[in-house]
Amino acid sequence: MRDELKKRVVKTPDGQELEIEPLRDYYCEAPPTVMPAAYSKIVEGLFNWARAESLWILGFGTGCGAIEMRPLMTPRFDAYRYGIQWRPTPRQANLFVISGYLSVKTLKRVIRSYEQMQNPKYVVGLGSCTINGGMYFDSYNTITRLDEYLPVDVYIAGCMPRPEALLSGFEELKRIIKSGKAEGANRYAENFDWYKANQKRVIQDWDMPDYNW
Amino acid sequence: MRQISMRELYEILKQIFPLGELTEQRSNLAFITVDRAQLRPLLLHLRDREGFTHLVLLTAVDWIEDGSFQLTYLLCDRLGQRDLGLRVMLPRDGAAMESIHDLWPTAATYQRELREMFGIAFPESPRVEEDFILEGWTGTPPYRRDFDTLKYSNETFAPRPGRETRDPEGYMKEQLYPDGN
Amino acid sequence: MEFEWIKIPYSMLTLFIVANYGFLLTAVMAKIAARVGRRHGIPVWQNYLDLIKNYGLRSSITHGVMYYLGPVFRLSGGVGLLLFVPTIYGTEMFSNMSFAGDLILALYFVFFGALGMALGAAESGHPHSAIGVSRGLSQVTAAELPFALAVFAVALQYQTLSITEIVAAQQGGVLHWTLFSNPFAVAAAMLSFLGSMMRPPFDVVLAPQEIPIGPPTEYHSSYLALLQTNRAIFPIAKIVVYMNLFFGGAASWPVFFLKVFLIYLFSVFVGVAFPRFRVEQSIRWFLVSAVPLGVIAIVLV
Amino acid sequence: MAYRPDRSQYPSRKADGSLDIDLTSGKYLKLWQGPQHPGITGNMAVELTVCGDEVVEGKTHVGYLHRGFEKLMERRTFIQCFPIVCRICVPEPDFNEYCYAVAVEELAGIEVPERAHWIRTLILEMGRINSYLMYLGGQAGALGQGVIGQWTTYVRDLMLDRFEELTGARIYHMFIMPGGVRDGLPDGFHKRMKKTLREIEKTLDDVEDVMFNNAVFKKRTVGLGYIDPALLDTYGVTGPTARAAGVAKDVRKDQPYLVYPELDFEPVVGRDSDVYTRADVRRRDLLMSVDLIRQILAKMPDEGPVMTELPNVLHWKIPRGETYVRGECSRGEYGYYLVTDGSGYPRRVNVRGPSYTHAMALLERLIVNCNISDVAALMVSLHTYPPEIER
Repeated sequence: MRDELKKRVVKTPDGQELEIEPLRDYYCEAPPTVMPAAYSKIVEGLFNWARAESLWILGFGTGCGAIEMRPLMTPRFDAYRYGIQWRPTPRQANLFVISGYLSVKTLKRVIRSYEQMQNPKYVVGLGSCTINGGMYFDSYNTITRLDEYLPVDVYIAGCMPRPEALLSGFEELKRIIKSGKAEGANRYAENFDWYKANQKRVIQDWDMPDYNW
Repeated sequence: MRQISMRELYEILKQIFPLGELTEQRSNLAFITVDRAQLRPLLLHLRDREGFTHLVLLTAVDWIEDGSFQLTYLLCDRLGQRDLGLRVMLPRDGAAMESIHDLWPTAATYQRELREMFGIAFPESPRVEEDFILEGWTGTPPYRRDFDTLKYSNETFAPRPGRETRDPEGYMKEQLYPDGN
Repeated sequence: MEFEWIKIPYSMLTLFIVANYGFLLTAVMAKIAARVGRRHGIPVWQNYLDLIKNYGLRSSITHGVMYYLGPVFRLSGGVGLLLFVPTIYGTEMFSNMSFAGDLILALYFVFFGALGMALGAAESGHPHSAIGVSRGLSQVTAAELPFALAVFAVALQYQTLSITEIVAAQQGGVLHWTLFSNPFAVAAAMLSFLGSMMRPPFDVVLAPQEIPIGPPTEYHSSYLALLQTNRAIFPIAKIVVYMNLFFGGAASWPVFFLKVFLIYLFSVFVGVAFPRFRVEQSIRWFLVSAVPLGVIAIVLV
Repeated sequence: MAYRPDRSQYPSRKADGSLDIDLTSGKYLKLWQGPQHPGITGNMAVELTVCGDEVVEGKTHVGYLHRGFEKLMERRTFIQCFPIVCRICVPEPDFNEYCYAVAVEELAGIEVPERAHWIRTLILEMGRINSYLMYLGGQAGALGQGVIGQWTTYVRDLMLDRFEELTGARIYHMFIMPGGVRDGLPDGFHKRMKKTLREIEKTLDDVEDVMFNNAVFKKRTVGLGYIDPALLDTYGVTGPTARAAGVAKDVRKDQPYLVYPELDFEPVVGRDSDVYTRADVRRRDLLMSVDLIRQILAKMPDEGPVMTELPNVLHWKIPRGETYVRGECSRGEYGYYLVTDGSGYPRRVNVRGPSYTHAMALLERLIVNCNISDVAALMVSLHTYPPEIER
């Protein structure tokens, strides 16, 4: 555990002494709960439709797939037409595109970013390496199955997937959201212990609270 | 200035330093085996007198059969258009080496990587004990030959069932010559 | 003075029209900016979808009371600015709650939202928010200075603090506008306008590549939706002030839409082609190029 | 007006040379740029300690993209290695294929036909154009000028079309393999390529007008991130970053490879060694690549084999030896150090990417005293790609 995460005593400017335990004080570690859908079916349908048509991607290029995200947002493919846009902070994003292989070190950051996003949130796994390891099936540092660690809604196969494949993957995701089946965040909350156990088995120095947001 | 060949350079250097064998790979690339104690004065000499000012890379090779690590310091003389690699052999057990970060600051990065990936100690190098690429790695350093990455991956990462991996040689033989000839 | 209750539904109607116009206008402006980059850009109704989505998010977290109040202050800054300024000149229905001293109130409301946001964002505890807020406040203050000077010049010129009277004085032909009768004041004010629109070269407050994305970093779901609503209303309200003070106001809705569109377009056109200033560079820019114009305007009056 | 930091407020150094920073004093703030941060190039992180708006210490953290290529290649045969090497560097993968192929050919003693050399040069120059276009967009984007990125990505897509036509893939081409290249040029490629080049030149004219002649862009970048030419060799700086400091370091000229001796060009050199000059050197280098491609298309032979007969790749053993092969990629010197031990598998492969030295030691030095606003621009101007740091 790093020094700055250990318990310590801090002196405030006016002379008080405070004991700080960073892992508890700076984060809320309440586990996520299952969030029910809106009471009325019509309202939920409206919300789902709006969610599907307004996908805000978290700007986190986790792997080499990120290179095809740029053409996606520029003149040739222009995903803005479909209501897809970048969001630089996890609080405001609702779609996490795992763009390619995840090394263990990145997985840790991905989990934290994912947990900071607000329910409902969606995960798209990009590239063969998120499905079964792909090219890196025998690497000691990349995970082989993304759905062991995060609830995935859509996988897009390929190495690397072309922007057209991405667009069709997003269309598929929209279809799933509109039909009300994209409940990844709730699945994560229901199987929280299972996901956490998987994550902890891989991440060797777990120096953060179980749930942080 | 007449371009001197790598062998001539070797002869010149040999008058000053005790050197090991020379391998001429190309007309502008050669590798010289040197003793661990000779490395630092030799590097200084090459840098300041012979124009090898650019440290291209510093890396290690694991010769597990001989029980030794080979450290390769590759230097480049841009104006002379030639490269010289220095090989230093270290015993594999408790491998440690002097740091050269004061000659080239970039060497500190290479040494951090070697420390992490091969487990070679560089006691004086700055920030050498910090995690560089891996995080909290406690097992065998992964670039060592006795670390089996496939085994580690299968044990750690829950591979998705259904993937078949074949040895290419045996599989192609089976496909092309099914009767076993 | 008797308060006329009918003004409340009337101003609500104004608010409704302006908010919708703001949503559509920002989308159209995004489309125009996208065209410069050879893209199609977002659909014009995209803002509504984003808004519904943000209201429809299931979970949200809070960092404290001020964190709640930040977006509320921000929105009330925008709404307040709009409500105390006559939107359409000469109509009973859309003059809102304008009164004799509304110019001073408008100046205050322009600043109010930024202050509220500063309080809320600071409570969210994110370092990017804090940096963004300190940048934002210093830049808004610097940008406000030439605007205030221009407003004083205009007030001196027309000898009144009532926006309605200022608009009345500009009626009767294009050449009566402040734009022509006091060009220095308008120039100073328009430069300040660029600074307050959060578009390049003065968007260092948001600056996604440096401090993603400044003060609203921690805001999400309904808070963000409030901020989005404000982003639709506030620029329009500000443009209304500018339009009334410098461009002769608007006597009917079509004229209003056209003038607002053109003034908005001005900031987009500048913004699309420029990278952003650092905060101390932009402050220096305001002080060096815009403030002297404002001073000249006052001296000339 | 030049930006003059006040050194007096900075922390003193401890005995071991590290900075004496007390985070609880309230004077300093620790700020992480990355890995989840739009202003960072790729997936890496910079840990900044700031005092006010100024950075007093920066530490680069990498390893988020580590896949252990050098290990994976040790358990793949020589021919199996060839499809995975390109994955090391995403924006310009061809240099990996080229360096690997040449290293293997050298140790195995394989001669490559003449025409393959021309096609390899063509591919490498096309890749360089792609990488530079991406860089220009990133450099402008780091300063908030998004429209440049739109334009350059548009023409980059046109270039990717040419790649697709030639190799069948947009990003990972897997075209240059040990022994030659996979195929010749398709029909009509010359004509379409020339059209694309014209389009690129047209866009670059626009970029020059809007970006390089822009007063605000100049104000932000001139004088920022100055690298002393004396530091170049100590810090292992190569490529355009070194050329912007006035040193004509260009492997294409210094140690000519492929068909570069037959082409007519002079390395682009800048003078001021700041962010603006680095961007400008890269723009002019891009135009030079356009010119080089025209020369290649005019001079290259139309007929002839593109591939030599390889031994049976399933049991292809290469005798013991070691070599280092380098090339000039868009960021600097790219090299492969290959060691063989007489078996069918490489004993050790080491990739030397230019980002390795740029993003670590050099960036950590340059970032001190820099304004927070300028960190992104500075980082982009070194043109680093994290995957080649950690492989």
